[in-house]
Amino acid sequence: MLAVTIAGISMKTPVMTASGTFGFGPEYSDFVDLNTIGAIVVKGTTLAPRAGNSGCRIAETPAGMLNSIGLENPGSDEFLKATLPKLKKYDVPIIVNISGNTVEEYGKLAAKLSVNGVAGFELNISCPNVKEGGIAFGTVPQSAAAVVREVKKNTHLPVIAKLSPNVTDIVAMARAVEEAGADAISLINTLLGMAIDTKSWRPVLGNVVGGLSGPAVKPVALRMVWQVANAVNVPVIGMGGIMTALDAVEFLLAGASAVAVGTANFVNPYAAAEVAEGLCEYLKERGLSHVQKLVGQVNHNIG
Amino acid sequence: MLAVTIAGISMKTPVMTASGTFGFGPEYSDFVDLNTIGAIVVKGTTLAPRAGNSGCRIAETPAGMLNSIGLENPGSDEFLKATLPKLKKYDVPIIVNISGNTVEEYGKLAAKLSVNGVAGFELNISCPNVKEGGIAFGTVPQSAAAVVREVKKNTHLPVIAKLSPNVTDIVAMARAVEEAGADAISLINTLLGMAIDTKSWRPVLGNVVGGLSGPAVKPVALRMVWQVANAVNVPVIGMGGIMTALDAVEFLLAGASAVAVGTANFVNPYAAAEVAEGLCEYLKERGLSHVQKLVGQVNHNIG
Amino acid sequence: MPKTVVKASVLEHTLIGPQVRRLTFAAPILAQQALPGQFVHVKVTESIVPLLRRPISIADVNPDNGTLTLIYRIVGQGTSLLAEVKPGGQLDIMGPLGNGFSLETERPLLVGGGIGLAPMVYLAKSLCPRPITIIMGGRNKEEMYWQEIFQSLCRSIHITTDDGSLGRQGFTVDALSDMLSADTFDIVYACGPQPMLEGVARLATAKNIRCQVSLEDHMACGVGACLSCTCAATDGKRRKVCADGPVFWAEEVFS
Amino acid sequence: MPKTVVKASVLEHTLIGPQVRRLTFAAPILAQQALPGQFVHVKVTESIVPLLRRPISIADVNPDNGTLTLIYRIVGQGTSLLAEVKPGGQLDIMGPLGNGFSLETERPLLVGGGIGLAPMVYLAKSLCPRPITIIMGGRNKEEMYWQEIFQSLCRSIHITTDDGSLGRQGFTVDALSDMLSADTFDIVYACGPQPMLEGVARLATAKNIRCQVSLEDHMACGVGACLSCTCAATDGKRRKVCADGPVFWAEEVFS
Ligand SMILES: Cc1cc2nc3c(=O)[nH]c(=O)nc-3n(C[C@H](O)[C@H](O)[C@H](O)COP(=O)(O)OP(=O)(O)OC[C@H]3O[C@@H](n4cnc5c(N)ncnc54)[C@H](O)[C@@H]3O)c2cc1C
Ligand SMILES: Cc1cc2nc3c(=O)[nH]c(=O)nc-3n(C[C@H](O)[C@H](O)[C@H](O)COP(=O)(O)OP(=O)(O)OC[C@H]3O[C@@H](n4cnc5c(N)ncnc54)[C@H](O)[C@@H]3O)c2cc1C
Ligand SMILES: Cc1cc2nc3c(=O)[nH]c(=O)nc-3n(C[C@H](O)[C@H](O)[C@H](O)COP(=O)(O)O)c2cc1C
Ligand SMILES: Cc1cc2nc3c(=O)[nH]c(=O)nc-3n(C[C@H](O)[C@H](O)[C@H](O)COP(=O)(O)O)c2cc1C
Ligand code: FES
Ligand code: FES
Repeated sequence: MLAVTIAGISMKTPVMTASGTFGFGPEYSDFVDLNTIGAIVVKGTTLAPRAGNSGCRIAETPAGMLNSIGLENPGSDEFLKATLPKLKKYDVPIIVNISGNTVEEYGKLAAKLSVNGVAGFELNISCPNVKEGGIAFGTVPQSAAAVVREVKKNTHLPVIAKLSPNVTDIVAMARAVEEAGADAISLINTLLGMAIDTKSWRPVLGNVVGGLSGPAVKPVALRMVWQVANAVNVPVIGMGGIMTALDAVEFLLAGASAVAVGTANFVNPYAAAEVAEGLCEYLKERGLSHVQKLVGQVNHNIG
Repeated sequence: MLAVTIAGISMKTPVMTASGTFGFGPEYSDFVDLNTIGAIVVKGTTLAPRAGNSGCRIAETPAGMLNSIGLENPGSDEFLKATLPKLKKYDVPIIVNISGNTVEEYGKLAAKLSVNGVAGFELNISCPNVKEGGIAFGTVPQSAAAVVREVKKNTHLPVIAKLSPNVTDIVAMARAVEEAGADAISLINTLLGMAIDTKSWRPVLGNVVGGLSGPAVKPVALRMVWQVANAVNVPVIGMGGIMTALDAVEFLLAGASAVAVGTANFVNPYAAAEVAEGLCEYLKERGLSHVQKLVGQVNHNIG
Repeated sequence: MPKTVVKASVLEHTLIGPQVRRLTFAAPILAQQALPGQFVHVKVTESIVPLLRRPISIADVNPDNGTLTLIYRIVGQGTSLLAEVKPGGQLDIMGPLGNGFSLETERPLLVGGGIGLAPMVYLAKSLCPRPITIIMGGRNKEEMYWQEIFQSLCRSIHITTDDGSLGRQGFTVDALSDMLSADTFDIVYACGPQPMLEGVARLATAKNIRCQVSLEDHMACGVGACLSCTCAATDGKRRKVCADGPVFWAEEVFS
Repeated sequence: MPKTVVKASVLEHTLIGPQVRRLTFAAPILAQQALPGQFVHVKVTESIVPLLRRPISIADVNPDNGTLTLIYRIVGQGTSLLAEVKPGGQLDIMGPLGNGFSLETERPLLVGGGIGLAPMVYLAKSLCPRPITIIMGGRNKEEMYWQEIFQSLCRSIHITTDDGSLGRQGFTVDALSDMLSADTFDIVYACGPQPMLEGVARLATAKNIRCQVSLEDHMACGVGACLSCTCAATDGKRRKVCADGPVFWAEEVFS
């Protein structure tokens, strides 16, 4: 009753894990049977290795957290050589979250990583923690579309465009990536935020600003998922502050065809599994045969 | 040590109350001596009375709340006739938050309300809860600038432009209203959000979407205040999730010359007074002679 | 009577019905001032989650002991957390808020549905020793723990339950209709679900009996500042349930 | 040793020094597995504020009773809330996390600064009956409640305080320098502030003595998934303090 197919990727449940919050998967295998997860979206990967940002990288905020990891990752070669072989023993779709400094880099990365064991790509055109360009792609519809087109040219695998919430018009962004050929749209990435230490008068994060995630952002995420799902035809993957199955239900009702659990993993390492189990119960209690019966069912006629 | 002058308005403290969260002031007079408040920004006022949105108008969210009041207010005539006379007995600057459906309406309102007892205007070009136009002004720099210019033409009183956080480039918005003649800039208004009732499958808010405020939004507000304060020369009034004096200190360090307490009033009706008292203590503990010594002092050189 | 916020010690906190608790706390200042029909605004934890206070009617007051009593149903996050507070614990209480019932009556009739019976307790006490008639409605027998509470306060008690497991099967409004024909009252007080209030108001108005209703709405500030709780009044203007109510004359809000 | 999350009952929770508390809870599964140098990740409340867990070293383990002990300093929101948990209360504990100290030694020297002495307790216990020397540093005499704890575990205790109110005035590194000249050790274990660790590593390396340091960083996941805690290693790659550490060979992380 939970199986879904998103952008051609068959998943046992609509509950994925959000990029950057679940490592490559095995980090959580003591807690969650990875084979039961909808899909694992691995940490943002770049062509060359990246050391990430210096200084403090996380800060807690009311019901949320800021991060400025800065896309630390071992690079695509290492991913292919060391990481991917380890993931092959699991029966779970691996979606690689990719980031580039230029449109061409996204294409190159996609071509290089279009190998056996990779189920699809999530394009991180929205990471607020990289200087060279990441964020720009995510706030200008034309640039976002260009990235999607370039990646589509370079891979036969499904392509998911991940949108940044730091925009005036999320629907324009969504339409642009849909037209450019994105097979699905995931949102939201983090909201740009900041925290200041009132003792030292310094920003808490080494990078000054960082991305806000967790329950605090859920209302914004839900609103954007609702807006986008009502405007595009490709499936939407909803995320942002999902801690419980009921949070996931809200996203599904708003129009998401699948959801991703992010920050919640840090708090409750069983979160991804528990959200899926809770969804199952929710459906059973209501006599619903399939999770699809929830998707987009919010009744938003203004009474 | 707390007295400040913002846009020519002398305030005993830099702690104001945010529009829509403190009524007209007397609602809280059992708790707070209104004469000790920096300035009271009254509820958004329109030319004609407005009934506001129907259905449920508030929803609680993790460390925050959504509201979709929809600018219910008795209108400008009633404000002049019934409300303003009552406020005259207090020795506190009254700033009127005004909203219009057209650029001209903002001008008319300002002209009409430029009377004895009104210390200045805050232009609500950012309310997410009004259909006819409010939000559009707040997301397009040229429109925001047009509103500011029109109001400046129609009043000799100080004009504060209140910015919406629901934009890609808050700095562009701030620069536009500064160039148009705004005497100060206040931010942030609420983030557009949504909540869905998983029992009834209906949006919790009668208006479907609403504005997110409270501690949850503080990191976003602080980031925007920091960005704007570093980009403009007019004073910035910071708000968004301020609950305590230390929250206010963060905003001051980020570059705000004054702050406003909003949602916190609902939780702690003494909040406006306590934030001011706490600021005083903070300064004393550090041997600082004046609150001005904090403004913009965050040391953000990336180490 | 200035509104204030007190830190109150919880004295008693017991389950009195299915998911319903009675909470008594020490708050001498409030106990001196609180009127029947007023409510308090409760911060259920010190944490910022849940952020907002919860409005709860004042169900009883003991000015001698300086205590207030609330009766509430556990329905969500806030009331669940409230239910965990142990005797000896502290609560952050804001009040007294809103306007109470008019006590000008010789022959009052009280109508309460479900948890709407809570403010009726203090109202009944305040109306003593006048002869009080009450109609109380609930889903079933199990929810009629109210009977015990009102026994000593009212001259005559009429019960309706949805399933007929106690008293008359049906709604309070059905019972009211009969009673207004059988007896004479000079005021009807009502608290409960909105459809019930409208029904009561319609019947009372038809019989030309004064009627007060206690409304509910989602509230943030509780003092008239945020406009989250306003409703349309019959004069074309709007009223704040928290500050202008929660008790209204029926004709003010129902046409 | 699979990592897990347990609901643990708090057995003892006492103030042992200025703003420092010792917390003992029942967690039989963890007690079977925990190694000295490992840590647990504690959810201090059920609320989502504060959202994240707090990493705390395992200061002692009693496998027979199935208990773990933590020693922590109250520094902020999380530890303040933790301090409020009463014996009998429940805690949500994730662990055991990270890698522990190497126990291959005949003549160990332990160096701990401030709250960095916490993991040294369990380490010292695990090294018994080998003769243990410890250098402990703190701000002043009042912070040297550690003396009592290590008395029975160590053969020789050396104390430094910033203000000289107990032991030698100065830093642990000053004392270490003298001791490495005076005596022979085959390993130095260090936990404390970063500058101390660097100083200890430098001295040990200079004397060609193996050295392990326990690092600290802000952590979200605690299991190597979020990369909030990584540091540069001497091989040019990066290490996760939570999963590759917190205990590292000095040469791995300090050049
Ligand atoms: C003037 C007044 C008096 C009341 N007196 C009583 C009483 O004596 N006993 C009692 O059991 N209940 C009473 N209520 C209802 C009570 O306030 C709600 O049941 C309570 O707020 C639910 O909180 P929750 O967190 O458990 O529920 P949730 O549904 O989790 O609450 C979410 C939000 O909705 C609000 N909310 C939910 N239900 C209501 C409601 N019915 N009315 C207003 N706001 C609501 C909450 O305050 C909160 O902000 C009264 C309400 C009002 C307005
Ligand atoms: C592996 C490891 C073992 C530790 N062992 C101990 C111990 O045995 N005893 C002890 O008292 N402390 C120990 N600490 C430090 C302890 O984690 C922090 O003091 C604690 O997290 C502070 O939380 P807070 O909410 O009170 O402070 P706040 O400053 O309010 O915390 C805000 C955020 O910063 C993080 N943070 C603050 N200080 C530190 C710090 N020094 N290290 C890591 N994160 C920090 C918190 O986890 C939280 O996410 C250890 C840290 C690590 C990484
Ligand atoms: C520590 C951390 C690291 C993240 N890294 C990435 C990343 O590499 N690529 C990406 O697209 N999103 C990244 N994200 C964003 C999440 O995938 C997710 O979109 C966001 O956190 C909102 O979901 P949540 O509130 O459930 O965490 C990261 C988030 C966190 C908290
Ligand atoms: C109930 C409510 C009503 C509001 N009404 C207005 C308004 O009329 N005009 C306006 O400019 N802002 C309005 N705001 C926004 C606040 O003034 C403030 O900008 C925002 O809430 C962020 O601050 P806070 O997090 O401290 O509440 C309202 C906010 C709330 C919560
Ligand atoms: S609750 Fe704020 S006006 Fe009624
Ligand atoms: S805390 Fe997440 S990787 Fe170390």
